[in-house]
Amino acid sequence: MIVALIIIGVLILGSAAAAMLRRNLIHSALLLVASWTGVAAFYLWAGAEFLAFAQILVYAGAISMVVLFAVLLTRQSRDAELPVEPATVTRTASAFAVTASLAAVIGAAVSTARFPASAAEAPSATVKEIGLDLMQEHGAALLIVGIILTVALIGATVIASTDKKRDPEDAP
Amino acid sequence: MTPLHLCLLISTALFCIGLFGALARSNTILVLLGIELMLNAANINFIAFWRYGPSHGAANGMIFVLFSIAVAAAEAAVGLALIIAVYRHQKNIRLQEATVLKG
Amino acid sequence: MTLPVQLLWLIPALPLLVAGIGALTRHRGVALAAIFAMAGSFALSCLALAGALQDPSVHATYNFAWFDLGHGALRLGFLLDPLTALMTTMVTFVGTLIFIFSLGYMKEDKNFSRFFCFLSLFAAAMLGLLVANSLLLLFVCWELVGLASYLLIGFWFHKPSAAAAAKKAFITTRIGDLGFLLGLLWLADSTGSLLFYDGGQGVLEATALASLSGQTLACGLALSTAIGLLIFCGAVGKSGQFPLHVWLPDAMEGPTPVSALIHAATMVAAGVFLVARVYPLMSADALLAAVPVHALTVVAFIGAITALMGALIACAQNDIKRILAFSTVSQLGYMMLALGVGSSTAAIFHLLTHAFFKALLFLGAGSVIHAAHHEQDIRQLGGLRTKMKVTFATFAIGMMALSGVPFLFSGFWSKEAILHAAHEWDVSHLPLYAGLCAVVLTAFYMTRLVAETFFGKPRSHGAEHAHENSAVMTAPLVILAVCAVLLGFLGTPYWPWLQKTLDPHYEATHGGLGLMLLSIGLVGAGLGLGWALYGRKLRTTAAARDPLDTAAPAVMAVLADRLGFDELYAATVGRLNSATAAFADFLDRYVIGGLVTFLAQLGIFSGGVNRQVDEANLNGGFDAVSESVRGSGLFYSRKQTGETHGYLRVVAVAFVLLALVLALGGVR
Amino acid sequence: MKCLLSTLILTPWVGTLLLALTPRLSPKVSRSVALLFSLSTLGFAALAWSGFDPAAPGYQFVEQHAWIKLLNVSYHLGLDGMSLALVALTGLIAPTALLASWKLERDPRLFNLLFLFLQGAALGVFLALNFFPWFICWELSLVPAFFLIKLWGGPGASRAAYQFVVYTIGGSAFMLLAFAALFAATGTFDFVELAALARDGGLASAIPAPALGAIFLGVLLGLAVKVPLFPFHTWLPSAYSEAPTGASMFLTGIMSKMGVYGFLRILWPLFPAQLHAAAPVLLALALAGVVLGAFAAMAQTDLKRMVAYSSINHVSYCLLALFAVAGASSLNADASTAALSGALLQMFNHGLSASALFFCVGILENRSGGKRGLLDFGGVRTAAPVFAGFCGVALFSSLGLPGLNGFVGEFLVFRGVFGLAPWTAAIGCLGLFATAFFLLTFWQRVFHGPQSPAVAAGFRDLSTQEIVTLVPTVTLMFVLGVYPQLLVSLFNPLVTAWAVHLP
Repeated sequence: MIVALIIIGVLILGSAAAAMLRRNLIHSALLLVASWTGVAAFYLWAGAEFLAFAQILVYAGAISMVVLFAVLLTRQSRDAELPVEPATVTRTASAFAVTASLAAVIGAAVSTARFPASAAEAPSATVKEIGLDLMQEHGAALLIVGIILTVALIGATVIASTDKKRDPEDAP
Repeated sequence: MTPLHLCLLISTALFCIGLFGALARSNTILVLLGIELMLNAANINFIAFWRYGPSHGAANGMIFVLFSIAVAAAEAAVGLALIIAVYRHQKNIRLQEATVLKG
Repeated sequence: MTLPVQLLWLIPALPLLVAGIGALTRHRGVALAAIFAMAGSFALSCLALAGALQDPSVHATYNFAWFDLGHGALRLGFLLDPLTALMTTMVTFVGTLIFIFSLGYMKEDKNFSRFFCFLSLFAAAMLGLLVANSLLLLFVCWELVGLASYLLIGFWFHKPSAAAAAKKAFITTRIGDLGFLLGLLWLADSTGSLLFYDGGQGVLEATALASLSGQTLACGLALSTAIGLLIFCGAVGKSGQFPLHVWLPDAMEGPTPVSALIHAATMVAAGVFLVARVYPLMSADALLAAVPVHALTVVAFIGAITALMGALIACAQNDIKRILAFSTVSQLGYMMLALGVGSSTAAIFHLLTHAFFKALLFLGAGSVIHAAHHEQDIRQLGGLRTKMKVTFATFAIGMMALSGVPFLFSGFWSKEAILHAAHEWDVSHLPLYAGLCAVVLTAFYMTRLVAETFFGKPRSHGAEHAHENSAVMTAPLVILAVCAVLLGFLGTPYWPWLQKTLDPHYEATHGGLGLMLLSIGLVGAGLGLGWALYGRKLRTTAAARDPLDTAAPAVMAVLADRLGFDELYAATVGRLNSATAAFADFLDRYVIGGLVTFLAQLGIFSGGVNRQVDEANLNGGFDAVSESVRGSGLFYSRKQTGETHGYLRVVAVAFVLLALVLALGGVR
Repeated sequence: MKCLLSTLILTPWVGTLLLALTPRLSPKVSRSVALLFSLSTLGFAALAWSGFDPAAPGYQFVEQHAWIKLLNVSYHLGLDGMSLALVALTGLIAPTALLASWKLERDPRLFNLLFLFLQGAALGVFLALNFFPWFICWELSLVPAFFLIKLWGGPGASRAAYQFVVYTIGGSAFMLLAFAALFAATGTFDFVELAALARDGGLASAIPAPALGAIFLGVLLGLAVKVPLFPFHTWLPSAYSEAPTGASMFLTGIMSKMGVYGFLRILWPLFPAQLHAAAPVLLALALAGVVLGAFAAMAQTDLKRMVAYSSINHVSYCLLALFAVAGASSLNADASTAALSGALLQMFNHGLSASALFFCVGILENRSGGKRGLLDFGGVRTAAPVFAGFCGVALFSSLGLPGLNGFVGEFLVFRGVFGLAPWTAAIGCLGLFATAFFLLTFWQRVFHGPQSPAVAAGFRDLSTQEIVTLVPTVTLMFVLGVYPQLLVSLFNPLVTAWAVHLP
C-alpha cells in the first residue's frame, strides 16, 4: 500500500515539478496531464473511484484540452522569448524562498502531527450514495455550482470572443 | 509515518510546487496551472482526511472535492478566456506587463 | 331745408372718409374725391348756416356718451350756432377753392394723392374742431389739426429744412397745447364737465361760470381767469402769437396751398376761434374788480404785441411767403387784440375777411412761385405784372384788402371794427396805438412786396420765363378776389349784419368817424411811403441794396433776423431741454446705474470675503481630514502596482505566516 | 367653461411640452405650432369675454382646489375686468411677437418653446389669486426671459440678461420674505382673504404697524423692480435693447404690465393704509419716472434704448395714477375713477404701441444689418412708405395723439391725477412734451431727410408677413382711439367700485 502511494506520489510530484520548470508550454501542459492523472490514481488508491473518474474527465480531459488551445492561440514568435532578466532572477529567488519556507513550516507541522488511529477499511462511497448525498443534503450547493459553471462558460465566451466594435480602439 | 502523513506530505509538496510555479513563472498560463496544482493539493488533503479521518459515514470530503473540481473547471475556463483577451490586447501573455489595473 | 344738429357730424365725416380712402390707395382720383367731399361739406355747411340763422341766439347741441366712466359717462357733443356755421362755411368754401388750386399746383408731385389725403384729414379735423360742443372733442381735433399741419409742412420731407420746420411747428404748438390741456383738466375737475352747452350744466353756461369766477386762487386770480389763460396758451401756440410765433414762418416750407389753407386761412385762426368759443369763460372775470389781471387784458396785450411785431419783421423779409407769413402773424395779433378788447364779433369778422384775402394772397404767391420755377425771393422776381395779368390783378386786390384800402375792400371794414373796439376799450389805449402803427407798416410792406414782385424788370431766369397759369389755378384766385371785396359789406357800421348774427345783443356804436379818417390817412401814408421807396425807383438787379437797409442797416438786420427769437429760444429753451436730457441720462447711467453696480460689486465683494473666511476657518479642519484621507489613499493606491506576481507574493507570505501561527499555536 | 382659466394657462405650456418632445421638428412646423398655441390664448380670452359679466362683483370663472394643506395653499384662479383686459392683451401681443420672430434663423424651435413657456407664466400671473401659484408663475417667467435675451440677444445680451434676472430676483426675494411673514401672521396666502382681512382691519390687528410697514416695503420692492418704478429701472434699457425683437415686444408689452398688475391686485388692496402713507414719496418717484424717463429717452442715440426709456415713461403714468388715487386725502370719486380707468387703459395701450414700436425698430435693425443708431438712418420714408406709415401710427399712438389709443389713457390719467394732485399733473405735462420731442426726433431723423447710406443700399418695404404682424395692432390703435368703450366697458364697474371702497 505504502509503496503504491510512494510511487503515485513520485509520479504526481515529479511531473508537476517538471511541468513548472519546463520552458516549453506544450511540454508543461502534457506533464500536467500526467500529474493530474497521478492525482486520479491517488483517488483510486484512497478508494474514491467516482472522484478518480471525475478527475480524469475534468482535468485530464477537459481542462488540459482548453489549456492546449490557449497555448496554441497565444503562441509567440521565437524572438519574443526574452533573455533572462535580473527581474526574473529576483522573482525566482523570492518565489523559491517563500515556497521553501512554506514547505518547511507545513512539512514540519505535518510530520510532527499526531493523528488518532483510523479504520483500516476505506469508508464506502458508492455512486448511489454520493448521488443521494448530493441531491438531498447538498442540493442547494449543487444548483449554485451549476449556475456558477453556466455563468463562467458564458462569461468566458464573452471575454474571449472578438469584440468587433471595440477592436479599432484597442488596436495600437 | 502513517499513510496519512505521507499523503499530507505529498499534498504539501504539490502545493509548494504549484505555489512556486505561480510565483516564479512569467507566463500567465503557467501561473494559472500552478494555481490548479494548488487546488489539486487541497483536494488530496480532503481525500486523505476522508480516508483516514476520525469520523466515517459522511461523504463530505468527496462531495467537497467534487465541488472543488467544478469550481476549478469554471476557473480554468474564465482564466484562459481572460488570457486570450489579454493576449489580444498586448500581443503577449507576460503577466508582469498586464498592469493596466494598477491604482 | 336745414341741417339738424344731429347730422352736424356729416360735415367733418365727408373729408375724413376721403382721408381714410387716401391712406389706403395712391390712386390720383383721391384728389377729385377730396374736392367733391369738400364741396359736399360746403353744401352741408350752407344748410347748417341757414338753420343757424333762423334764430342766431340759440345754441343747438347734440350730446352723446363717448364711453362709460364711473356711474356716468364721458360725453362729447356737437354744437350749432352762428359762429360754428359761419366758420364751417368759410372753411369749406376756402378749402374747396384751395383744393382745386392744388390740382394744378401739385400736378407734378409724385405723392399727389397723399397730398389730398392729408389735406382731407386736415379739413376733417378743422371742421370737427368747429362743430365740437365739448372742449375735449375740440382738443382732440385741435391736436389732429396739428398733426395734419405737421404732415403737410413736412410734405417734402426729403428736404431736411422741411422736416425740421414740421417738427418745430409741432413741438412749439405742443408747448401751448400743454397749457391748453392743463386748463382743460382744471376745468373738468372744477366743473365736472367739458361740454360747452348742456342744458344749463355746460361750462359756458351761467351756473358754471358763476362758480368759476366766484373762486379765488392763492395768487389772487379768479379760477376762471387762470383756466382761461391756460386755454389761451393753446391759442397762442396755434395762432402763432408772441412768444410762440416762431414756428409759423418756418411752416412756409410746406407746399403753398398748404400755407394758404392751414397757415393763413383756417388752422392758425383756430386759436382765435377757440378764444371766441370760450369767450363767456374768458370774460367771466370782467365784473370782478379786485383781481390783479383780467384774462382778456392779457389777450389784448399779447395780440397788440404780436400785431406790431409781425408787421415790423415783415418789412425786412425777402421771401414772398415769409412776408405773407409774418403778415399773418400780425393779422392774427389784430384778431386777438379785438378779442382782448371785448369785441369778439370784430375778431370773427376780421378772421373771415382775412381768411379770404390771405388765402388769395398765398394762392397768388403760389401762382407766382409755380410760374417762376420755384423762385420765392422777391429780389429775384419782378416784372410779372405783364406776364401774369390775372394773378397780378387778384394779388393787387388781396394786397389792398390786407392794407385796408378804404371802402371797397373787406379788410378795411374789419380792421376798422377792430380799431374802433380798441378805441372804446377803457383799460388802456396802448393796443390801439400798436394797431395803428401796424396799419402803416402793413400798407408799407405790402406795397413793397407788390412793387418788387410785379413791377420793374425780371431779375432772374425764372421770372423771365414766367407765364400765366392754367384756369384751374386762376379761377380760385378770381373767386377769392371777388369775395375779398364783397365780404366786407356784411359788417359795415351801416349794416352790421354779421355782428348782429354773431352777437344778438350787438349795438352799433357811432362816432368813430374821426378814427376812421385817421386810419385812412395812415393807410395812405403807408402806401405812399412804400411807393416812394420801392415804386418810384424800381429795383434793377437782384443784388441791389434795399433802400431801408441802406438807411438803417442795424435795425434791418435785427428785423431780418426776426428779432432774434429763434436764437434766443435755441440758447434758452433748446439748451435747457438738451441739458435736462443730458442730466437725466447722466443720472441714469452714472448715479443710479453706478449705485446699482456699486451694490452689485458690494455683494460680490462680501461674497468674496465670506469665502475667504470660510476657507481659512471652517474649511481648514475639514480640509486637513480629507487631505489625510486622500494621502493614505494615494499611499495605498501606489501599492496597487497591477503586478499580479506582487499580489501573489504577498498572499503567499501571508499564508506562510498564517501557517506558522497555526503550527506554533497548535490546532487546539 | 368650468376649467377655462386652467386651460388658458396650460395650453401654451402644452405647446411647450409638445415642442420639447419633438426635437426633429422642422422650423416651419414648429413656428406654426407655436403660433397656434399662442393664438389659443386669444381664442380662450374671447370665450371668457363672451361669458364675462362686467357688472357682476368679484371674480368670475373661479377655480379653487386645495393644493398644499400644510401651508393652506390653494390653487385659486379667477378673472375680473382688469385680468381679462390683460389676458386679452397677452393673447394679442404674444402671437404678434411670435410672428415678428418668424424669420429667426437660430434654433426657432427652442425660441418658440421658451416663448410659449413665458406666455403661460404671464397668464398665470394675471389669473392666480393665491400667492403661491402666483409667485411660481412670477418667477417662472424669468427663466425663459433670461434665455431669450441671452441666447438670441445682441452683443451685450449676456450681461443684460444677468442684470435683468438678478435684479428682478433680488426684488422678488424681498417679496417672498414679506409674504412668508404675512403667512406666519395670518395663516393664508390667498389674495382675496388677505384683502378682506386688510379691509376689516384684521391685518392691522394681527401685525404690529412697524412690521406691517416692513412687509409692505418688501412687496413694494419686488413689484417696483418689475414695473419698473423710477430708481429701480436701470436694468430695463439694456435688457430691452439687447433682447431679440420678439422678446422685447413681450417684455415691454406684457412683463412690465405684470408689475403694474401686482400693484393694483396685491399692494393696494392689501396695504391701503401703508400705500396712503407712502404715496407722496411714491408719487414723486413715479413723476420722476415720467419726466426723467422721457428726458433720458431724448438723450439716447440708440433707437432701442430710446423706445425702452419711453416705456419707462409710459408705465410710470399708470403708477402715477395709482399713487395719486391711493394718496388722495379726500374722496374725489370722479377723479379716482378717471385715474384708475386711465391707468388700466394705459396698460393696454402701452402694450400695443410699445410692442409695435419695438417691432418697427427691429425691422430697422434687421434691414440695416444690426444698426440701430439714430444717425444711421434717414429718408426711410421714401424707400419704404408703407413701413413709414405703420411706424408713424405707432409713434403717434405712443406720443398720445388724439384719435389713437394712447390719448384716451393718458387723458384719463391726467384728468384723475389733476383732480387728486394738481402739481403732479402739471409737472407730468413736461413728460408729455419731452415724449413728443424725442418721438418726433426719431421720426424726423429716421424717416425724413435724404437717404442715409444704410437706407440707400436697398431698404425693402414691409413684406406681407410683416404687414400681417402689424395690422391687428395698428387697427386696434385706431379702434381704441375712437371707441374706447370697447375696453372701458370691461372694467368700468370694477374701477367705479375701487374708487369708492378702497381708499
